[in-house]
Amino acid sequence: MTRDAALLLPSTEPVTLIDPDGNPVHVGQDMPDPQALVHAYAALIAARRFNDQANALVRQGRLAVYPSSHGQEACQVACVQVLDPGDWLFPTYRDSAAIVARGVDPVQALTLLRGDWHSGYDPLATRVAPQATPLATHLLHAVGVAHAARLRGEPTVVMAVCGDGATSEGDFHEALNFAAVFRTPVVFFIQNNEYAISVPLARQTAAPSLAHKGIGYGVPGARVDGNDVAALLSVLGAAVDRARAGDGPQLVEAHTYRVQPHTNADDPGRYRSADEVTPWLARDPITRVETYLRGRGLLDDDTIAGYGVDAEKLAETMRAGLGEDTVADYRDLFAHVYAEPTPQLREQQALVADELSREEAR
Amino acid sequence: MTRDAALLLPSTEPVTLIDPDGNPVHVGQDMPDPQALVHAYAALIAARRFNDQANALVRQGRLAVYPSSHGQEACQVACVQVLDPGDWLFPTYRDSAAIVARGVDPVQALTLLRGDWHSGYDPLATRVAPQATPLATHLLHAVGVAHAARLRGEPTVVMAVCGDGATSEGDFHEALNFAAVFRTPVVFFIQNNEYAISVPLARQTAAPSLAHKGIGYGVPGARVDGNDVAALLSVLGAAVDRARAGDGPQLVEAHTYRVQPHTNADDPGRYRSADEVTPWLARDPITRVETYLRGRGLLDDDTIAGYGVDAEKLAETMRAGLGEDTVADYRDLFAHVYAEPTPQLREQQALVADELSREEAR
Amino acid sequence: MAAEKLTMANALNRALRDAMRADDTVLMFGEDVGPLGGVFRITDGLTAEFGEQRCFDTPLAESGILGMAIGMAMNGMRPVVEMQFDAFAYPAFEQLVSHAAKMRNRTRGRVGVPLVIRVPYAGGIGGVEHHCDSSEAYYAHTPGLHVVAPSDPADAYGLLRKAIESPDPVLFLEPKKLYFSRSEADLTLPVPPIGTAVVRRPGTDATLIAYGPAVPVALEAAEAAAQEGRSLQVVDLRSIVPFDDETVCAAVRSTGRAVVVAEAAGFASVSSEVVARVTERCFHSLHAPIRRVTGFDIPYPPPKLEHVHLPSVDRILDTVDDLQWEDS
Amino acid sequence: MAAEKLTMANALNRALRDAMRADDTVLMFGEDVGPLGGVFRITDGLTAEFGEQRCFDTPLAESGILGMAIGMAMNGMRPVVEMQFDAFAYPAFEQLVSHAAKMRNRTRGRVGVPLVIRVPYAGGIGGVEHHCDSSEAYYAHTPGLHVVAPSDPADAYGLLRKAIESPDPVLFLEPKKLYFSRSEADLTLPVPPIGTAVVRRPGTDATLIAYGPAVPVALEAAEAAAQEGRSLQVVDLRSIVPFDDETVCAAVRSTGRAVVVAEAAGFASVSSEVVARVTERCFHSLHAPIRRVTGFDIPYPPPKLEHVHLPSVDRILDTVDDLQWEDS
Ligand SMILES: Cc1ncc(C[n+]2csc(CCOP(=O)(O)OP(=O)(O)O)c2C)c(N)n1
Ligand SMILES: Cc1ncc(C[n+]2csc(CCOP(=O)(O)OP(=O)(O)O)c2C)c(N)n1
Ligand SMILES: [Mg+2]
Ligand SMILES: [Mg+2]
Repeated sequence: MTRDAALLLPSTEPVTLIDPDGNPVHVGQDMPDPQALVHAYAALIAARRFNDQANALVRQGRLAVYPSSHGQEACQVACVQVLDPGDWLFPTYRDSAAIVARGVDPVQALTLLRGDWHSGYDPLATRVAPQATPLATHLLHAVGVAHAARLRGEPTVVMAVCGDGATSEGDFHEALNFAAVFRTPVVFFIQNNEYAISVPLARQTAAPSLAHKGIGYGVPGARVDGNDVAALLSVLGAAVDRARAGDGPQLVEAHTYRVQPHTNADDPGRYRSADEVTPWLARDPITRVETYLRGRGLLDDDTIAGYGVDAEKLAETMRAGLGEDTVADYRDLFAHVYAEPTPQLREQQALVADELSREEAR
Repeated sequence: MTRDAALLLPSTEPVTLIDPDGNPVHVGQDMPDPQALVHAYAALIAARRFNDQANALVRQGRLAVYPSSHGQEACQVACVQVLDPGDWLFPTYRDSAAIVARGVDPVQALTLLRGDWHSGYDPLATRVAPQATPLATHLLHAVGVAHAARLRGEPTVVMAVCGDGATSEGDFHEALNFAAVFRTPVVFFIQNNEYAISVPLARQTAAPSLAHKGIGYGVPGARVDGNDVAALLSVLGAAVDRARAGDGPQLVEAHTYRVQPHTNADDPGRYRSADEVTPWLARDPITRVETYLRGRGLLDDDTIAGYGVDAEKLAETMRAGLGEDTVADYRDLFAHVYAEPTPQLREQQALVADELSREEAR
Repeated sequence: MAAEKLTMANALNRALRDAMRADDTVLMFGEDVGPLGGVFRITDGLTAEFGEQRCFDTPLAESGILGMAIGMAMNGMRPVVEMQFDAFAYPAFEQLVSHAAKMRNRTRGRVGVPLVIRVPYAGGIGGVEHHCDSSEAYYAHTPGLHVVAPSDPADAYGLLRKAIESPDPVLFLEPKKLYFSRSEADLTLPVPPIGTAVVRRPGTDATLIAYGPAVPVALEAAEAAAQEGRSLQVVDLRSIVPFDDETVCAAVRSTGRAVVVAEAAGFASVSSEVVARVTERCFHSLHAPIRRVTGFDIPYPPPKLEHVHLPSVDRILDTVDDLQWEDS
Repeated sequence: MAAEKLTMANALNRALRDAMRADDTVLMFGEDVGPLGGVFRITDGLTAEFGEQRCFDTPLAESGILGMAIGMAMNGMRPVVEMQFDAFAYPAFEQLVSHAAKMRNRTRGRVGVPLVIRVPYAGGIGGVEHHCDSSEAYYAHTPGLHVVAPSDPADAYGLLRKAIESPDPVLFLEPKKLYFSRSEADLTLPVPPIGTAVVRRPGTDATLIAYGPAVPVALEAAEAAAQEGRSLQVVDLRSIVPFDDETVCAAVRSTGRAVVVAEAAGFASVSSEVVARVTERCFHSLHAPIRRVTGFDIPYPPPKLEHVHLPSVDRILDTVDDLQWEDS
């Protein structure tokens, strides 16, 4: 770790490796190798399909709510692709696509938003923390998980994701500071999509960039084009490597944009114009890397079609899994409050059991 | 306000205008005018006497506890001297000397530490907020007070003081961010005395300096020698001017040292060596400016003796005021919870009244 | 003005607008309360009418919101802040307990903090975790705060106006599930002051004591009981702090039996307090112990199970049936 | 091992040391708990014995402390954290309520967070504002937390060992005013599990129900009452959550009269809950309503007035006198 200001400040402009037209941009940074890019491309196709299908399932009443990451898929797939199997991901409600990219069953990944339970997958088995709704609070858990691993000498790195709005919370500050003071291997990854529901970035901060917050903790800050999966793989990959090497926490800000409403329940017409959104559609993360890969003969129509088929299978799994009505078991309400239910909870469960048996008897 | 990194970062070294031997240091900064320095000197003498007397009153059992600012008096007097009468001061438990420098009655200033009531002076009349014990929480109130004044078009600046330890709290982060986003005229003044009770600065932050936190909010950070009252007047004065001019909040970190225990109840032998303390005694804020002023014929023995007499009067007022036993009135417990006591509080007060009348009757 | 049909959301919006028109020290701020008008649209149109300085969005930080409000209240303003959802008020807990609630007392009455903390609260809307907490016990247990919860549009309007006029901090709990239920209300009519409970339905056999989202459920239960020939009185507390011992005890004494209905977990809650204080005062008028129908002592359930948790008409009626009628 | 004379502070220190020796996943951290040994010296010597990695100081941020502890508990550790004083735990409230308390439930039992939050709590030590809060109601009302409070050194040792072994988060409330009171204790003897109340003094006329700092006061009151010929039984709850209904109700039934004694403000508190649940269960055994002697509904007083606020022997005896003896 360093206290040298020059090494802690982010670049003036976000790092881009492939421009919106699909051309490589020559900067000091390394272009990820072709397999990595092709892998990322496949993941992008899947992530986009996942978002589209989830939105459709909301319209069909199969999901209660869905905060889409449409347009942010490059962030979703890159932050997962740079991790080792032993690493951890700490996602928010917006990062369902990342969770699925990490290998979590898509139906389990949507348990929360379906309304079945607060979380559907096994965090310990998948090394994916439950999705955090209270903003920035999970960043501290990420620090704790990483610190415990480090105390045991494990090479674990933790990828802790949050939005631009979440950086205003006190817990963001405390998490970065704790990680820095204890030199804990966490990569704090901000998906700056310019909005916190209706509140634009300018109402969130007056800083030159969110990555400029790093120096206040002695944490190196980096800025990256959030719609360029190549740049993301490069910048996040380097951050993970440094964290794993013992250089302490890293802060990466991806500049992207929330092209869809906050969730299906939101009405962006009340706070932003369509004109603001349009230019971002042209910066779509998928077309960009596709153009680049095609241009270099690394991707052809057949391969693309194959990824499309895989993505359609994913969508089919979602439709099938979420199409079924689940039976919610009231006993779950009492079973997991403590390792052993208290006498009080047993009484309360018995009351419900009695009600139900009387109902059945009727 | 600017988002230009170069204008937001603090200097590499703290600004010093008078070195520990009393010699002027030539930097770009202006030396305050002689009257200001002499005024500050008199205030330093008073503040030191105040600290010594308060410590003595603890030993005599007249104060419950005293967190001394011995060695930090330059910070205490400078942060008050740069304010206009209409400005506000938001102090902590350690800033009793500053409160007195601001003109608050010294006995009222010690009400909290005496155990009579939670605060003794009138915050609205004195424009001094009640001393804050929960760390960093008052910084947000400072932002609110300043913002209200600004909405009314008043020229108020708020001086919000905290310690190095307090910068780790989430509220510090939220206060700086709110102030920056709303361009609120607050000067955040960190007295970095290297310790938070027993915890040294290195356990508090890995940043190049605490002033480097400013850029993460778009707030200019400045570093100043906290034992050099000339530099403090200059740097804090400039910060107040900028805030008043509409440039938004300012962050100033003073580098000083807590030469005494955290409070009389503390035992620093458990966590630091006397060797660490010794060099700081030679950097005493009073001798430094005294040497400088004497060397320039701006201060002579008679004047110094005069300030000594004034300080002794202050001490006498403290001894007299705190020597008397006060009568605590139980009705105060119920009178100020709400503007009007609730029926429940009336009942509870009546219960005590009844107990007391029965006691008296015995 | 004649009565009109409106929702609680309309009534709250009207109360804010009227208060801001009447007193230009009244300000509204929080997350998404500006151009969006709040996620429940309670602040709809306020920025347009009163400008950015009177109704505005803040950075996303609840402690910051409340802390800044305290400072503004110290300096002549009457801020109203919105905590977007109940559970998102927790980051502001220290500002609430150690500052908002104590400022007047710490300064021996010299500095009051007239502010209103609006909390869209409780469940019944199919919300995911952290969006449906009933957190009133935390507030009611904290001396220095007033805690109120309306149960219909007219009272929502009246209580919010009174909360904004109060010289002390008021926790204003807005039952989310009642936001969009519509009823007849004449907003020009005065409502009883904070600290006053009202009997919403007369009855002679037993008293249901409820507040906020539980009031309509209690009324429904009373209606159902009436069909079965049992006359239930319904008391709406409206104000949890201060508590209206007089009205509540009179009601309970008149029936000799009572059930407290509340959505929050029962343990160490407002409902415990109601049972304790009413029992203390009415012991010899009681034919049976006062019973409680509350949420269970569990985290708020996921949407598909909330119906099991919430006090229901059936559960209330079962509990009323249990009030040892054979003894009387 | 024979009994020895020691303070509660000694006993707590011994419990931490023994737990850390027995299980190397047990860690201790917080503000000033390292080289200083804590402002009350409860962690004295732990860094020296176990090293910087097992007992350490953190940056000054309570939400950070608890949040990091939750993460460590998710990943195989058993952290014990200290909140320096009761009121300084409030910044960690959101981590406590929305995460520590809910993690096991949110993950359907897959992820438990075995951690202990030590809170030096309550008053009677002449502390200035924010240093003497009795905050147990906030915790007891939050499903998912265990809440315990010892009242003597032996129990402090035993309960803390059990808290550290618990698979669930435990709020461990340490009555500050009892830290340095000394008594005979044999730390090798087992104590009853969390969830169990004990009768500390037998008695036949009325039952005093207390916990934490109120227990010695209740015992003193019972002693004084005995002088006047009245036999008071004293129950020490020890564990607020889970609550031992059996022991408490048996005790109350045996005397037919009861007073709950607690330092916290009474409104919507643990004492309300005790009155409510015991009344519900023992109504027909009661000769008089259960009364409460609690702190008033006011912010904790400044040092010179705390004696007025704290439950005193006299106030307890007055209340016992009021239990409608003429009726029995
Ligand atoms: C502590 C807290 N306060 C408020 C909310 C309500 N809320 C949910 S999402 C959101 C906006 C978050 O914005 P950002 O962090 O930028 O993430 P994004 O939704 O853009 O991905 C808000 C205010 C919350 N979830 N948690
Ligand atoms: C929120 C909060 N947590 C903990 C404490 C206990 N405490 C009182 S002073 C102190 C150290 C503060 O250090 P610093 O901010 O550097 O100020 P200094 O005492 O050095 O002036 C601590 C931990 C507190 N007062 N408030
Ligand atoms: Mg965003
Ligand atoms: Mg310090």
